[in-house]
Order: sequence, then C-alpha cells, then structure tokens
Amino acid sequence: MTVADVLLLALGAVAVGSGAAVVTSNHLVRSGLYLVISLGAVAGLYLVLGAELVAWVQILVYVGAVVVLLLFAVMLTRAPIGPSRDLDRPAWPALIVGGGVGLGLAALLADAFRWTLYDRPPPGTAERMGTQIFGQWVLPFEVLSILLLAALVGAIVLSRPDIGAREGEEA
Amino acid sequence: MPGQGLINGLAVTLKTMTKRSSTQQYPDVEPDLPPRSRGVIALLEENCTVCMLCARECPDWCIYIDSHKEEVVVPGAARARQRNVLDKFDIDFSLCMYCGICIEVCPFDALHWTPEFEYAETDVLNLLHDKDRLGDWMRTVPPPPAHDVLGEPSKEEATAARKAAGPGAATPAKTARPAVRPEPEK
Amino acid sequence: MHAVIPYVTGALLFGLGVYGVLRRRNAILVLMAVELMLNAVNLILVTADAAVRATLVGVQIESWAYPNGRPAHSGGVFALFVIVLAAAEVGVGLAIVLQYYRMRRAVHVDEVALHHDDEQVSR
Amino acid sequence: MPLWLELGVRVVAVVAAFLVVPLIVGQMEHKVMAHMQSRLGPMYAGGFHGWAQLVADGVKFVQKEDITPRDADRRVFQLAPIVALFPYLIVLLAIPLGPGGLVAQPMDIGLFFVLAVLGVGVVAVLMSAWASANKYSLLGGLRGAAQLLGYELPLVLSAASVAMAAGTLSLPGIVEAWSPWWLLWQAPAALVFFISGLAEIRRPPFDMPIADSELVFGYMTEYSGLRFAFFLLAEYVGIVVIAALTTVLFLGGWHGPDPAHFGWLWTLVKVFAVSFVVIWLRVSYPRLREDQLQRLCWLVLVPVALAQLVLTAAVKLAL
Repeated sequence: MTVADVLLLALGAVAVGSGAAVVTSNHLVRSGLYLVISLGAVAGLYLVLGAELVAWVQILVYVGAVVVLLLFAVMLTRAPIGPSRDLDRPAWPALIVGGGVGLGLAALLADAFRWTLYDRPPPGTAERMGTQIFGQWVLPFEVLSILLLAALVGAIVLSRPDIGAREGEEA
Repeated sequence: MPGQGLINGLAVTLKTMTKRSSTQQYPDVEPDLPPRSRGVIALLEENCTVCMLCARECPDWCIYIDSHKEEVVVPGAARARQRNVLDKFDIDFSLCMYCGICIEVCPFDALHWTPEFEYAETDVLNLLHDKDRLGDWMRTVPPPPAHDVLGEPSKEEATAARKAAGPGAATPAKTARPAVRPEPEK
Repeated sequence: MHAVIPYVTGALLFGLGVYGVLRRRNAILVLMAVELMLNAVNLILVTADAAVRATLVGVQIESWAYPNGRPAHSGGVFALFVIVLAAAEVGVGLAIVLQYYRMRRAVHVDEVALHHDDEQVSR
Repeated sequence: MPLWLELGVRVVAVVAAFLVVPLIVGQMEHKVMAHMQSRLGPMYAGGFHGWAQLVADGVKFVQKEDITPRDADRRVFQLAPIVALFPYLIVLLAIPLGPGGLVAQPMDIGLFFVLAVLGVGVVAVLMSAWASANKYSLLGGLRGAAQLLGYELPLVLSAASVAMAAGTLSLPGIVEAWSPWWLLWQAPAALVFFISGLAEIRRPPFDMPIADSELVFGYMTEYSGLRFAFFLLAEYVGIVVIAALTTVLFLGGWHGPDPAHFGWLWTLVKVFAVSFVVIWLRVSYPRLREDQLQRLCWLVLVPVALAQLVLTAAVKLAL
C-alpha cells in the first residue's frame, strides 16, 4: 500500500458511498448535492491518476455547470424540502440488474487486473493533452463541436415554445 | 458618445470623495442648530398666568396644569386682588409630538422652544418633565434671532414708533423699513 | 499504485448508475444516475490510460500505427470528450424535462404517455 | 522535515492573507464608500478612524444567535456558508505574489484550476437558497445561479484569450510573459474579465440575487450570526480574488520597477487598486435589472470575448 493507494481507496469509497446516496436518497435536492460530492471524489481520483486537466475540467463542467443545471431543474419543478415518497419504483428489478452489472463488472475487472502494481504515470499536462486533441483527435473534436452546437440549438428550441410554432397555432 | 453617463457617474463619486465630507461629529462636536429648532420645550414660570390655553390646545393632551387662587393685597386698592398661582406644570414628552401649538398659543410667552435635544431617558416615566425641570430648560433658550431688515416690523414696534412720533404723524410706522428698498438678489 | 482500485470503483459507480436509472421515477434523478454512469466510464478510461501508459514504458510501437507520434493520454482525451457530451446531454435533457413539466406538472418518467392522446394534454 | 515545514509556512501564509486582506478591503470599502457619499464612515472602533470596525463586527456576529428556520433542511442550510467560503480560500493558493516562486502552490495549469474552483461557489448559492425554506431565498438563489452560470462563460473566454497570448496556463508563467503593450491589446478581455468577475462575486451593480429592495437579502435572508458573517467574508475574499486574478492576468502582476525585490509590493498595490475600482463601481451605479443583467452577459460580453479570442489568435499567428 502506497500513499497513492490509500488516496485511491479513500476517494473511491467516498465516490461510491455518495454515489449510493445519490440513487437511494429520498431528498431530491440532497441527491444532487451527493452527486457533487461523488463527482468531486472522482475528480480527486483523476488527480491521483495523473490526469490533472481532466480533473479540473470535471470540476469546471460537472460541478460548476451540469450539477447546477440539475439542481436548477429540481428547484424549478418544485422539489419539496424533506423526503418525498413517490420517487422510487419497485426495487427488485433495479437491484438485480444494477447490482448484477456493478458487481459483475467489478468482478471482471478485479479478475483481469488482480493486485498488479503499476508505476504512477507522469502527470498529463495541458500541453500534451492539447497536442493529442489537436493532433490525433481533431476530427472527433470537430464533430463534437458540431454536436454541441446542435444541442445548443435543440435546447433553445425546446425551451422556447414561441419558436417553431406552426402557423395559426397558439404558442 | 456611448458610456458617457457611466463615466460621468464615476467622476461624480470620485469628486465627492476628494471633497470634505459633510458629516457632523455629533457627540464630539456640538451640532450648530438653527434658532427655534424643536428640541425640548422650556417654561418661563413668571410669565404663566394659568390661562390653560396650552393645555386645551394640545392635540394629545400632554400638558397637565394645576393651580390655586391667592389673594394679593395691593396697597391703596379697594380690595384684595386674586391671582392664579401655578402648582403644577408638567409636559409628558413621551406623548408630545412637537407640534409647537402650545408655544404658538401662549399669549404671554411662557413657553419656548429650545434646541436642546439630549433628554432621552431609560425609563419612559422620566419623560414627564415637571415645572422645575421645564424651567431649568430656560437657560438653553437662545436669544431670538435678529429681525429681518426687509421684514415688516412687529406690532409692538410699530405702536411704539407711532406713539413716539406723536399724534400728528399719520402712520409713519408702517414705513419703518429703509426708504430705498434694495434690489432683491437674483 | 494498484490500478484495480479505480477500476472497481468505476464498476461499482456504473452499477449504481444502472440501479438509479431503473429505480428512480423522477426524470431529473434519472439524469443524475446517467451522470454517474458517464463518470464511471470516464474513470475507467482515465485509469486505463494511466495503467497502459505505465505498462508500455520502453515498448517500441509500430510507426505505421500512429502516424502522428506516440499516443499518450488518449484516455484523458476521451474522458474530456465524454464530459462535453454529458454537458450537451444534460442541456437537452433538462430542456425536455422542463418542457414536459410545463405541460403536465409532473416529472415522473413512468407517467409519460407513449401513445398519442390529446385529452391528456391539459392546458 | 524541511518540506513539511515549507508547506506549513505556505499554508499559514495563505490563511493569514485570507484572513487579513479581506478585512483591509472591507475597511477600505467602509471608508471609500463613506467619503464618496460625503460621509466619514466608522470613526470610533479602535480609536483611529475606526480601523477596528470589522473586528468589532466580527465579535458582534459571533455573539448573535445562530438561527436555523424550522422548515429548513438543517444540514444543507448549515453547510452552505462554508461551501461558499472554501473555494476562495483554495483559489488564493494559486495566485502568485512575486517572481521566483512566490506562490503558495505553483501549478502547471493554475488558470484552469482557479476557474474550476471558482465555479464551485454557485453550488453554495443553490444550497443556501433552497435549504432556507423561504421564497425570497429561492428566488434569489435561482437568479444567482442563472447569473453565475451565464457570466462564467465570458470569464473563461477572456481568461482563455490571455492564456493563449501567453502560451501557458500557469499563472506565474502568464505574468512572466506579460509585457506592457498587453494593456492595450488585451484591454477588451480585461474589461470583460473584470465585469464578469464582478458578476461572479455578485457585487453591485450585479447584486440582483440579493436585491434587498425586492428579495430582502436573497439567498442569505435566513442566515444570522456567524454563518451570515461567513457569507459576508466570502464576498470580501471574492473581491480580493477577482482583483488578484485581474492583476495577475491583465495588469502584469509583479511587473514594475525592481520586480526582484518589490514584486510582491507591486502585486499588492495593483490588487488594492482594482479592489478600489470594485468599490467605486458599487457606489456609482444602480443595480442592473435581471433582464439587463442577462442581456449584458449574452449580447455584449460573450461576443466581445469571442472577438478578443479571434484577435488574440490572429496576432499570435502573425507574430
């Protein structure tokens, strides 16, 4: 066990624990806040794994934007303070499928990698990442930008009923 | 030019900052209050004739007056005269709303505004000032301000001037002001 | 560093995400569970990147396979792409959810009528 | 253990700066605002021109009752002020004070780190807004979140412009690469960064989320005592952070006469100068309405930031 191992274990425990709280909590908004903790812990894992840039992008985009949007939506749909009763469907199918997937994958990966020791990689600097993105992966990058634009337009059209209303139809 | 107003706004605040501030350092420096500031009401007991006008005109009934009659023997007079003697003159400043009607209505100038305003109390009952305390306030009454040179002379002055001029003069007192009226300043 | 720890963490997070998607009725909570799954995938990508890079130190790579030089941090790059995708997904997803809420005053996914039904649309 | 000792000294220095500089800025705000309104401001606490006013305020806040509304979500409610304060403390770690590694934690991608951590503050706004169980809080929080999300975009874009010009994401590296003509070249980016920074810390004229005339005090309405003080402290640390970032990114940080010896002084002077401008703007301008606020962000700042990005790229390629 090295320092890195201890950190990985601790952060992993936090991530999984708060992840479990996300999917089981009865408090709508608290679910979102647990998601913040879980994502933060995953960002910490990235840091330990040497992917600095990914970690900070995770914080910037996920915690700073995605979760905030989710919380925003939760509040706009009138989430109550305190537990809500009708959040869940019957547990058994979900438990079987989810547990099966999670534990199955975990077993598979544990069996594949065993307790092999790897050196800690050198941290991935922004420069090297940039070289990769704009060298090796330019095409996916551009495709992604088009997808983002499409998502932007789509979101605007969806949320504004006065756009795209048919002739003679009350918006 | 767009943004002109924004820059002007900044300039105004910056200019104000460099000027002297207009704050009065009140507890350290006594405020320079104008005459007839409405602080507390003072009573000049000798002038009071217990006519009760003030107590009756007071909108919230905060003046309490008690008196008794006394016989004053005037030598040479046919019989003794009666005189009102003030026993109690209280003003409850927890009720007073500083309208000043009592002062206006007093025919003998027994009540005066003083600019003294520091008479807060920790107990509301202590805001009832008796006649000693009201009389004590008299020392804070400032001398009346000088007359406006352009103003009409007071009735007393006019009468005195008329008497002094003798019966022959018509009514010169009405023009007791300077003969040449200075141009009003623009 | 034992790579198996983040791998298993990722797997468990994915399982939790699947559980959440199947269990939750509230559409926004479903979206949160989806985020968990995406994160699990990211974690596995980054871990794999780190582990593979650590293993491949000193290994000669066929030059024809990588005309633009050694592939480094591909896992991280993919993770970035996934994060961007997640942002786009949440944007559109929430727009749909809010629009649905505006129409039906509800955010429960199992109450969405899949067939055309004019009477149900209030307002 | 020299390493641990050095680390300890750095952390202590940052915490000290975190506690002292905001107080100085707060006192400056008291005094500057007072004189701009032709007043004197605090004069008694501490004797000389009320220098201890904020300390006295702190003592007062500690004495006050810590109220949690009955219907509130207690844990979230109590956690929110700390979440609001913490990111700024972390950000201070990465801000370089002088040349030669005079920074608590030199970081390869410091700029990115700073922007990412600053973005966490919005979670605190939503937490306090929702957990207060108060409609004014909720409204203020929703306004705040919309504002923070919106203004994050021009903030990041203008920071990206300067990073592109410097060719590095490291904050000391950016200051190293800075030269005086950037003042002209990067001026639009600097303006955009400063304005959106103001909006990020919800200072007037961008204080729509806490507009006291309509929302009582926005998402802070239900807070009292020490927790409220934390929110206030977060605001002042926010001023320091935004001023420091503007200084480091656009005003050349430690550049000035004799940077080797007095670099830290120039940085501090510039930070306080920018803080003064923050206060000055607060005194001079009325609050922006919500629609004006969003319009300014999306129709003015974002296009300007994008244009600056294009300009920077063009100049960078041409040189």
